Amino acid sequence: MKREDGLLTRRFNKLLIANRGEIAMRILRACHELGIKTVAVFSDADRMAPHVRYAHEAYHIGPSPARESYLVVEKILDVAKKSGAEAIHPGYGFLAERAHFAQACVDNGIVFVGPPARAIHVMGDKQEARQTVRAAGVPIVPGTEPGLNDEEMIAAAAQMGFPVLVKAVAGGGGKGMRPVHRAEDLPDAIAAARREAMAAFGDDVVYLEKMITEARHIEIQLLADSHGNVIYLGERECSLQRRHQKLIEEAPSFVVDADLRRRMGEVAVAAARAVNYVNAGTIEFLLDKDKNFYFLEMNTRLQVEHPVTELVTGIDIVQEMLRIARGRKLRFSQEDVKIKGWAIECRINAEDPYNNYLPSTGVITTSRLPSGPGVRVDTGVFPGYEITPYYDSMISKLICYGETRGEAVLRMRRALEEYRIMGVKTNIPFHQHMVESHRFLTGQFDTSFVETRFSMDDSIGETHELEAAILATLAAHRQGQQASQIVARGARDTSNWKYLSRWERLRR
Amino acid sequence: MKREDGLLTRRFNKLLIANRGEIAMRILRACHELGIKTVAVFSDADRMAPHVRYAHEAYHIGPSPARESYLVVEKILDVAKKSGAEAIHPGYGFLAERAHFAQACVDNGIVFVGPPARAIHVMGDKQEARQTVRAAGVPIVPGTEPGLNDEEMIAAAAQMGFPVLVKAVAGGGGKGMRPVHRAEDLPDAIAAARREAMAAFGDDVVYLEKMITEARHIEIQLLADSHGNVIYLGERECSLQRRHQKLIEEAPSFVVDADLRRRMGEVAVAAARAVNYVNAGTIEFLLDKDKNFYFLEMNTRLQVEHPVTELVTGIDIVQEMLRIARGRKLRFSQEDVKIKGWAIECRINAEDPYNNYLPSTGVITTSRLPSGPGVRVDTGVFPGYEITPYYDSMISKLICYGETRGEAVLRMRRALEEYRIMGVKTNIPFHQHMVESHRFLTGQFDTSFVETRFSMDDSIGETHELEAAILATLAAHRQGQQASQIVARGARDTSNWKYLSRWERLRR
Amino acid sequence: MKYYTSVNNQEYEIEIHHERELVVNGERYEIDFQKLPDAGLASLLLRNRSVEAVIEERDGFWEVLIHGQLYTVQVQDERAYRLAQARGTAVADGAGDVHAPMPGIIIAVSVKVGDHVKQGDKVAILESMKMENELRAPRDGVVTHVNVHPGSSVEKNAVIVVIESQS
Amino acid sequence: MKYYTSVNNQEYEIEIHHERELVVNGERYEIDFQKLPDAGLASLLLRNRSVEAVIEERDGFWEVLIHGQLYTVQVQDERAYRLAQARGTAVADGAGDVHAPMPGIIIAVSVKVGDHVKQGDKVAILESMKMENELRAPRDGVVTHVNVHPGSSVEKNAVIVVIESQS
Repeated sequence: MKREDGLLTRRFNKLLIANRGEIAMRILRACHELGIKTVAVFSDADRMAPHVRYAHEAYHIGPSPARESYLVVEKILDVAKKSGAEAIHPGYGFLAERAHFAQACVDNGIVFVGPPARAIHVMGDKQEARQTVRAAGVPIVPGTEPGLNDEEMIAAAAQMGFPVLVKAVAGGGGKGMRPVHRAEDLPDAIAAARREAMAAFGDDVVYLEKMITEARHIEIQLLADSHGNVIYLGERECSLQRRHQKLIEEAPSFVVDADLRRRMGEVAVAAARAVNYVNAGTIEFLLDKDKNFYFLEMNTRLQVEHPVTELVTGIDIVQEMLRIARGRKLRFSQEDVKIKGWAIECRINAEDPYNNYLPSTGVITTSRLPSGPGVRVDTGVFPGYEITPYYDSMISKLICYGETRGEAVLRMRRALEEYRIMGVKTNIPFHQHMVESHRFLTGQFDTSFVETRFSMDDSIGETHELEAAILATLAAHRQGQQASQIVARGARDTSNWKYLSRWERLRR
Repeated sequence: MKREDGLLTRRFNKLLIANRGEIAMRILRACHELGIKTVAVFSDADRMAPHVRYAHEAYHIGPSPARESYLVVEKILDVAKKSGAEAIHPGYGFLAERAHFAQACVDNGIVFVGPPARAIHVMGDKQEARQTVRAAGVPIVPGTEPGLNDEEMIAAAAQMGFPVLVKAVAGGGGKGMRPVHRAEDLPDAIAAARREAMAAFGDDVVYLEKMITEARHIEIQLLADSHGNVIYLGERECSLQRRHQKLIEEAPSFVVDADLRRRMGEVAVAAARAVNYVNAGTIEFLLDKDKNFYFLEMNTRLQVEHPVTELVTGIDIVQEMLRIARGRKLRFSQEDVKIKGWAIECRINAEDPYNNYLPSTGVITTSRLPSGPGVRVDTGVFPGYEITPYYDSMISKLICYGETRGEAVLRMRRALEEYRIMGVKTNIPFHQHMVESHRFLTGQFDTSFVETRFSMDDSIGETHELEAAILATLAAHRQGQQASQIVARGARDTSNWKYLSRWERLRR
Repeated sequence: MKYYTSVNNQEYEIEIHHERELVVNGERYEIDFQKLPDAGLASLLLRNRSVEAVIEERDGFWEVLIHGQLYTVQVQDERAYRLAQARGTAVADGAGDVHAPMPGIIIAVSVKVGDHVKQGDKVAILESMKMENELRAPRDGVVTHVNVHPGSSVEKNAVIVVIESQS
Repeated sequence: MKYYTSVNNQEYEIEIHHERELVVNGERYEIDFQKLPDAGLASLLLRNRSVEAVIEERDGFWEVLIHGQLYTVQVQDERAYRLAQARGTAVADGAGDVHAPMPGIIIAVSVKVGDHVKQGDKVAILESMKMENELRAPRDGVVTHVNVHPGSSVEKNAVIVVIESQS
């Protein structure tokens, strides 16, 4: 079925994933579970990436930089035609929120697993989105028009009162966004936001928004089918961010009760209906300390943090996306959606929490995933994989489920300890530190917490310097001995190294 | 609190795990999630085993054979005293169902995380168990007294009618058990069962039971606290067995409806109450084709297959065991227990399904676990680990969850394909073949299915001979080239090996 | 380079032209083969069809794991193949040996020298890993050696019974 | 053998007596140390306390991962230690260098030669991995070299700014 607003739904049996990394793996797994054949695309850097090895077919689409491979619409469509893929799932990032890509798919008779092009377009323009949802009765954060010049924005900020937020019209994921607390910092912030937005999105138009302080970032997951049914799958708490990058997400939220959930859910559904939304989408809200909530933006795609919702609702969101794109009706009504238990996700990034969170590149030498009850890991890396500067720094998502928030937190603590990654620095120590913190345990945090009131220096856990010193010394000692044994081959050490010799005997 | 029947409950903060392998890991994880310090014990073969590395403390207890290490009560108690462990979890197997061990713990002031010694004793003696539960109104399978000599048994079997089952009084897990369909096979079967039971349990007393044909093996998971509360957590379907070893388990069962679940659950609770049972336990039933059910035995310990129940109830059974042993009241009433979704477990064993399921020993060179949504793996092996003949052949338990049975099955198929183990042969092809089979998909199987109507030869999936041939040839070719390159160092191949050179450049 | 590769009783003649192309039994394939250094992980794109495998060499054979299935593959280059041909096409010696798959104790032996057996017939029972394991005849033939008796303790790969083919 | 081992500014004198015993700063420990061949996985029992670690040598240092925390450890035997002592106790050269942690493009430079900086002061902004990353001074001192300007494209580990200590 093809609609005027740029939506095509139809049964399909072969799907192209226009993405890489953990989200490509996530989509591949959902497809394989539904018996859908899969087509992967890859850049030079990704020849050995898991999504290439895991798909049924794989096609090379160019050099490592995304703008020469994953972002080139023509190359993606070309592979779709060559391979006979009848549908494309864009994942998140890359082409996921480019309305022209969704439209190009439909124009070529390919199902785009996502919303109609028109809905992407409207929600992708921050200003048009604000106007559209406001007209549908959705509360929004006060702010300026876009396209003002710097002087006009500086004047508007003075009227609005600080703090304010500089935001790129084309922005997303924290890029092209700057909080400003003092008037004198505004010119620099506008310049930085414009620069970042131009580099990331090729568009430097920015606008101002009143900054809601002590606010939480709460988002509502939606599912909408092509038959007019829209439901909400409860909320996610995503307040723990650094530079507008989410770091830890959970579902449900500590501060959202059944009544607030229903009210936010219904407003979110109204916002989606305002653009005739279809497929999975998320309405992001700011929730202030008096429990007022304001529309922030709509993400017209699958979110990184969708697994926490999957764990507390039991609904496989990616499988639902595929069913919706095939034109099916939702299998659930709002009453069928029940929140059970608690789920927390930590984003494991290649970055150094002890050195200003600088990204870390290199080859992953060890990757041992935590497992056991209540632990899920979504990842696209493996030992031998190189973290390159071409793509983002996320290594994996570690997701833990428990009957209660306490159980989920304790399980996360256990899983973080079990996780072994070597070769690059990771932010696992950040997460360990966070899940031990009093404020996290008691749910007392807002979107500014990580940046303003959290420091890796207030270490509370035990450290292992002595053990590290002993282990390194023993490893060095053994290496030295083995080197000398190789020199003096034949003069083999026959002393009573009880376990070692047993161990070596076992290995034969 | 100490009871006359050999039960001690009390708060504890340090626990010894008298086990190894995946179940030791399972218990360690539960302890760490509850903040309980852990003590591991290990034999020579297990110095590098995960449970040793994962525990807070670890003590060597002797040579590799279990009877010189894990089965030596004095050594275990000695480590408990030395380490200050206040409680012992026995896992399954080894000392888990030895009443004298449970009693020895209590006599030494150590909490035994399991039932009272008296309950273990009664349920461990198959005959006493049958008499006890029959008196409590639980239906049992007709059979003989134990201790008859061979001639008396042969006579009894003739009266009872074939098929019959020879069972060791001290047996368990299929050991010391033999089905007999024809009178002429009975003498050999009795001899084999006696021999196996003597070797495994040091006791060769056997008895006969009428064999219920076309029966399913359905078991009920129970939790009982030390305050007299007993609840059931629904059933598990464990009919897919080979030589009485369970291979695939699921929860719930295809054939158990809400009414039957309630009736079986209530009978199971009555059986447990008959022995003043405390802690986790399982009542195994045979369910015949007319939905009559018969008590088979009670397993007075944690079961291998407990995870499927955890996934459909959301209850962490091992954590509950620890809470019960600490003297707490159950946190759930029967009404709180809700079955949601479907879970399936495949036991991954080191054995060759194409060669009569012969166990396979060797060093595991690759172990890449499946992951992603709905997949849980409980394992105690890792690359470099050796599967020795000292312990059982289970490598791991692969457990998949779905909203429906269909979703769980498709997810299992996906996860089996993702699992990569090299170095030993595994029964993954058996599981792949099973989950593709029509009878499994439609739930039409009984306890005899694997042995009598399932063959690895009726292959239905695709095979990959051509790909295997090409891959091996290319690997051999490259190895040969590299060898010749080492010889002709300096004369480096500079041909246009596009990806390889890029790949190697990335690795630098 | 030309290779003669066999797996599950099927033989393939594989000619590797260059990095991106090979010919199998006369059919040309575009390929892209990658293997991680120091690990068995490999990826093959065969006309853009993606096949992941773990490949390890063991005892002169290549073990290839694809989608949970383990294939044992013999790869011979032309020289090795010609040599093997010259030595005759008979199956390698030892094909009629019944080996102990793991260390253990022999519980029972059900054949004696001179017995005729069929492939799959039970020849002995080995107790190991807490289980009784039946050892079966790998081919039809006549028992020529029985190296154990009940109670024998055997090492892994020990030859327990030898069956000679009569063809 | 005696070693001088330092981690996080703490130095340990470690004497390895034999396989099962060592002395750290005069205190005797019973140990059991095992390491898998060809893998960084190691297990230490320290007076029966179990410590698992992944250990890798990188650029002359030992990286030790314990419970999610990565420690960078320097191990010197007596000879290397004496040599280092003889060269003076100063921190190694390069401690005041600001390196590019990954390849990227310099967006801004906020210091010039002769500036006094404090440890933690921002010195430059590097764009990489789609983010702007602030590079900060590793110690107090005076800027002696600025090797980049806005728009410079830098390789991983390139020295961007040099800060000399004034102590």
